[in-house]
Amino acid sequence: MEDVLLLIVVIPLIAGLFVLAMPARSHGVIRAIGLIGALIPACFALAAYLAFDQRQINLQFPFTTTWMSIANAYNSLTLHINLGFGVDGISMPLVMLVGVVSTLTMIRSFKVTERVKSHYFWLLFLTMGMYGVFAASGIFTFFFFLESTLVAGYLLINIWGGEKRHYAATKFLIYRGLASVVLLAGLIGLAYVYASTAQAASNSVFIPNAPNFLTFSISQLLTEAQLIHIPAASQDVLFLVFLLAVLMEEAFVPFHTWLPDTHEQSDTGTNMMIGGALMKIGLYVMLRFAVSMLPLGLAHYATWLAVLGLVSILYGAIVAIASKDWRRLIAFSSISHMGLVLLAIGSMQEIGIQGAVFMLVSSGLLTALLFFTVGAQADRTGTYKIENLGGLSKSLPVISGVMLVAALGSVGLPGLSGFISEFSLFVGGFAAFPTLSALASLSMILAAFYLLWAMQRTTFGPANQALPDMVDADVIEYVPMVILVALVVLLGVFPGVLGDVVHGTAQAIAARIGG
Amino acid sequence: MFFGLPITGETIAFFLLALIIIVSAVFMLSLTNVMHMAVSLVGVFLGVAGVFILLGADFVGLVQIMVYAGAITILMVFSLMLTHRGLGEHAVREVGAMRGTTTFAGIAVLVAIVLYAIRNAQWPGNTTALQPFHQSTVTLIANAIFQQYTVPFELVSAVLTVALVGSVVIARKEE
Amino acid sequence: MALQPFLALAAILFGLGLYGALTKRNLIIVLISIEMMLNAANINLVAFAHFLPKPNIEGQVYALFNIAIAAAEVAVGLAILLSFFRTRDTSDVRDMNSMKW
Amino acid sequence: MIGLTWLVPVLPLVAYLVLLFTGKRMSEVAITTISVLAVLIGFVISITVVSSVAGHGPYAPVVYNWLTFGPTTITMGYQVTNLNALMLLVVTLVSTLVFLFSKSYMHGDERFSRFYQYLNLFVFSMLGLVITSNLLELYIFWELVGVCSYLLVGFWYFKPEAAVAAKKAFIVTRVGDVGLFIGVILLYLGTGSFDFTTIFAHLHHFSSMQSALGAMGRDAITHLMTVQTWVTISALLVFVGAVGKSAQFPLHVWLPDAMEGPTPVSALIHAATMVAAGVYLVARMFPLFQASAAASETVAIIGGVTAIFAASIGLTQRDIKRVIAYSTVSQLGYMMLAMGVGAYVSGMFHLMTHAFFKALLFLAAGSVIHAIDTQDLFEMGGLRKYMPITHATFLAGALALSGIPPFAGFWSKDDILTAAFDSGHYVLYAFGLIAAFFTAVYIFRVYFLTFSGTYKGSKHPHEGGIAMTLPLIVLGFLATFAGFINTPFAPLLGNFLQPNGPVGYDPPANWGLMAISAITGLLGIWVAYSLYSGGKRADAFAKRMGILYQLSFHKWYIDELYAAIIVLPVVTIADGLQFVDRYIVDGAVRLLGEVGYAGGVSLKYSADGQIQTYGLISVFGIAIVLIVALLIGGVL
Repeated sequence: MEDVLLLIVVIPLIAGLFVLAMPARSHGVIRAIGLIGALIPACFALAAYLAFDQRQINLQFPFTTTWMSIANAYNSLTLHINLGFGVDGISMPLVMLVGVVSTLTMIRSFKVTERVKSHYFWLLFLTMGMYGVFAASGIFTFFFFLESTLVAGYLLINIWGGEKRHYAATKFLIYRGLASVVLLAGLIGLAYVYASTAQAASNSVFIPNAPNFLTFSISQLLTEAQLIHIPAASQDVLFLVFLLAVLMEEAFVPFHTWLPDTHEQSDTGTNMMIGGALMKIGLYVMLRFAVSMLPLGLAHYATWLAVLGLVSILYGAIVAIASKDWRRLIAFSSISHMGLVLLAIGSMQEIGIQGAVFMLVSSGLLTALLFFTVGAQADRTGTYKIENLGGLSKSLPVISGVMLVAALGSVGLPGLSGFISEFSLFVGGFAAFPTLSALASLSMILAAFYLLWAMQRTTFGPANQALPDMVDADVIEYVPMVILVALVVLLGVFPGVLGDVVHGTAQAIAARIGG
Repeated sequence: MFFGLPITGETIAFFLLALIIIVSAVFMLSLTNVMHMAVSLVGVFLGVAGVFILLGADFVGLVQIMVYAGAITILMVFSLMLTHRGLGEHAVREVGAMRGTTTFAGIAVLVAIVLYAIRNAQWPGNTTALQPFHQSTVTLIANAIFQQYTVPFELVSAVLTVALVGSVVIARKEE
Repeated sequence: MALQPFLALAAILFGLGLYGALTKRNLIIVLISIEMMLNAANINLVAFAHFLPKPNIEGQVYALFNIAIAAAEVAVGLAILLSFFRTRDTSDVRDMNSMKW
Repeated sequence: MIGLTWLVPVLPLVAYLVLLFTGKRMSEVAITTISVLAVLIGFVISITVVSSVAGHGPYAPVVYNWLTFGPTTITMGYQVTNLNALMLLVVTLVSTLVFLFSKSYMHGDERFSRFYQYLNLFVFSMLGLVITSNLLELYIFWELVGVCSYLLVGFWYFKPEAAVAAKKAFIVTRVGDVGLFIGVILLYLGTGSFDFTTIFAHLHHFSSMQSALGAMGRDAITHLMTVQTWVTISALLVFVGAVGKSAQFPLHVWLPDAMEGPTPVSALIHAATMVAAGVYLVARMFPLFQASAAASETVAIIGGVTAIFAASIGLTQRDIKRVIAYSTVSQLGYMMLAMGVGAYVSGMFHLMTHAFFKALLFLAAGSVIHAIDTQDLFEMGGLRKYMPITHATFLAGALALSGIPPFAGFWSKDDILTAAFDSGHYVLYAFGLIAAFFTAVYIFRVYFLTFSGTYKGSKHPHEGGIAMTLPLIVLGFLATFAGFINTPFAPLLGNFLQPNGPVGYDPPANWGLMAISAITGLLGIWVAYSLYSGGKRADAFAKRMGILYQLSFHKWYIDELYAAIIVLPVVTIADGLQFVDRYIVDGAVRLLGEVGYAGGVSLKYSADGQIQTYGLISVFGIAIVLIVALLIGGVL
């Protein structure tokens, strides 16, 4: 069990190399390898999830090997750069989410017929990157995998996307690349500020890892950052840097315009990956670094966080109403949902942190499901434009039904995973910012409006005569739909399966930020 | 005292060499006749070889004479002659005065700053010995090349071979 | 003797070489000027090897490597020149601009 | 049998799952049998539950841990109290009858099994709602019944009106749901619990809430609030939820449109059960409203206004189902009025009798629609001859609705009016009385237009089968006699609902008021008879009423008003913001990109391909760097 995370990260890469070794014509073999290469790590992730010790708050399943050491990196301290993995209650669910989404994406991408070999290679590469990001226990490892997702995402959009894919891919690359640069500054700044403060404080405070102050180890930073009292001024600056990175990474208003373009131009499989897992990285960074390690910075900017969150919530919801393309609508909807997470983080409540993880997982599943069903109908109708659709319930009852489930889940219907997430986030929000949260709750009405309106125009009403004859979901398409719906319902009915894992870590974070 | 240096044989030798090098270089740049240029080029290379020997690097100095003053100069002269037609035509097409002056000014500033820096910097103490190494430099170089720098040495030989073959391929007349 | 005169000499030689490389229109002259710059660098290497508190032979070794690489460079450069001259009937550097933009 | 209570909601859920997976291959009879059995068994269990509760009083909740939620743990489970048991009984009874009725009503529909799936899911949610053990669970089921309503209203999705109505129903109730949602959160934050008992215990001594509120928030508003305002705001927000679900003014607009759904759905969901959930919610949270006079007063006013407002619209509608729908809104207003003035028992009593007679009216209307395939009142007439059972039961329902003694509606409605009068709400009493008059007029307008006179249609009408008539007969019986369980002579229901002493305000019988309301009802019937029995005089009367008739016929233009002041601005703002997003926010981004691109393009001409130029520029660059280094000092 010790190396499980290493295996989870490495297997997709190995599978990707196998894919490269296959002849380009043998699509069947390549698809099978792709599926297996995503399925095995997903099973390992499930095993790890089940074996996860809920009472422990440290990083679990640790694996570390030193890659290189830089002597005299700073103040005559040695910096060890590690390849390290480990998960806690925040990252474990996200690793599991990547497992689910990547496996189902492989199944969905059976439909890709163009340059199958490189498509599967990059999908597997992206899978590896996302596993690595969420499983990393070191800043270097984290950043390395973050950048690898950037490369894979860029190529997946740029090669298999829609008409304006080059534009969208470049935008994706520039925004996320910029976010990475800012993030890197924040991460290195964090390590150095920690090192100097710890060195100065080591005379008066007992530091378990002394004199190994200069470190990229996330677990050491997590446990010791609060011991040494990083000065408030440094925390403020660092937090601001992280906040800027997260705003771009997670497409918060006003840095959001790349997300609708990206989703609009991407292939369905890529959209599932990006919307389902990749778009959770930004807020994960927020929780992992900014919130956990810079409590004073968080306290200082909490109101800003809430306001920025509110802006994204309402802006995303309102623009979604006017969206004419399903994929843009989903993109704005997810901007709105992520704004809610930001608001809840700003509340500095344990329940808000827990809700944040819930929302990341839930919106990952629901976004993937929405993109899958929207893509499935577009495979048949040939369009994503809402106005060109209509009456799909008649010809595609199953796909329409699942689409409705996904839409209702996004609206926050109890019994599906969206509800408990929204509820937790709002409890957190109201505890700290009643006025802002009350305004944010307008988004619940707006969400019902834009999603159900779009559903009405898509699946209800008389069938659009311009649409071709269609057959409903085939066997292969049932698999992702059934699994995702089952998981969404499972989380909605028994949120404990997720809540028990998150609870301990959320409590620990809340204790750090004094919530 | 000469530029703050004691007037010894060494110093005199240095200044003579320096004079040869600089004057040759200036000639090299200002003359237009091919043969004159070649002669001044040899002057520069030989002067530099002299400086090497003055610094106790006798082996390097000899290599300098062989490679530069010998091989490279001959190569250059041959090329100049081979392309004489082009040279004759275009020799008049020099850069404009404006461009020349600007370039000169820029380089002058650069060199001046470097000289200023050289003058002001703290350098390690003087070595008076003509030959600071207690062994023959050839032995030392051999040790260094064949023990410590074996791989670079081999790489350099590979580069030379590649350059040789490459030159032939490039310069060969197309069929 | 001290280090500075050698460094100064090298700097001046470097400057002259640079001037030639930037103003001369004949490719051969430009190559020659570059050789002069390389010579200036070699002077520095050997001078430092001589005058360091602990004299070190490695400066000379580097100089030797330099000379070898310079020889290779001249060979390839002249080959390119000949090829260029044959096709374009000129050895003017200003005509070698087909890779701009 | 009390231990089997959990089976009551679970059985329909099981039926739902069975139908979901195998329904397509089943015959209609099998589907109906499974569904009816599921609720019928529930009904039997409910009877035993009611009898044991009557002897024992409320039981403790049965719960299991659901989710660790901050410092607390959310539990899920069920609780049997007297109120819950009563609701259980009513819901299972009406469901059983509607399930039976639907068999022939939906006969031949290609999505027959889907219909029963949704119905089963709805009944599960509704039963879960009424026996819930805490406030969050209540909210969960509250939303679930909403979505079932959405699915069932939009059941005939290919009709554009049905699609629009379904969306409207969901979104308008969603407005109310968000209110309830916030109310639940505020109550949780104030008391640290979702449990009814814990919350109510805190309401008894405000000081315990003071500390919880003090610990909260960096928001200025929390500091300005006293505990009393906090409680009032929470209560009002909870009431907003009830307003949405029970279609009270101003969120009533969805219910009449929801009549686009199949008629059994209207009978079950939009008359008897789900819309009454709002009243049930207020009853369940009764101590909260008792703790805030302002909130109670609001409930009463909204209820009274809705009662008269909806009744006034019902007077002129042409669609038989819409008339009954407005009647439902109006009657729900009565119940809210009762809750608002504190007449807990009266409200619940009316909820129960209303469930019976309104389900009856809808089913009878459904029977009519099924027979002649139209909903327009002016295309009906003379059906008394063709459909005697429907006629008789409809008449019973109409009499009950009009409050004519001794029918069920008389006793419950009169209770409410008495309570309003006795508690000093004279204006609201007047509203109620006028609404009662309107009620008698519009329901007998329907009656006369449908059953008297001569038949105008072409299709030959006939009575439905036993599956249709049996529910009508049972409900007709209940509409006639159910009132006797809580007469002033024998307040059985009152005693049942108040095992631990009186709850709220229970007025003594007032014979004078009783007589007035009975006379009002009779007067209404007479007006309806004189106007609509012959058919001619109605048009002249409508003309004479002029603008009032137009206002009523166009539902006071509320829909148009909402379209103009809410929907239009939202959509316009959305379009505007979309434009801003695309051309200003994204435009700025693209402009930045274009500037960079243009800069690159213009700078590329400086790269003339001359290596010597590059070298010269580099020389200057290096010179500048060196000069700067020299000026800064210390570097060289």
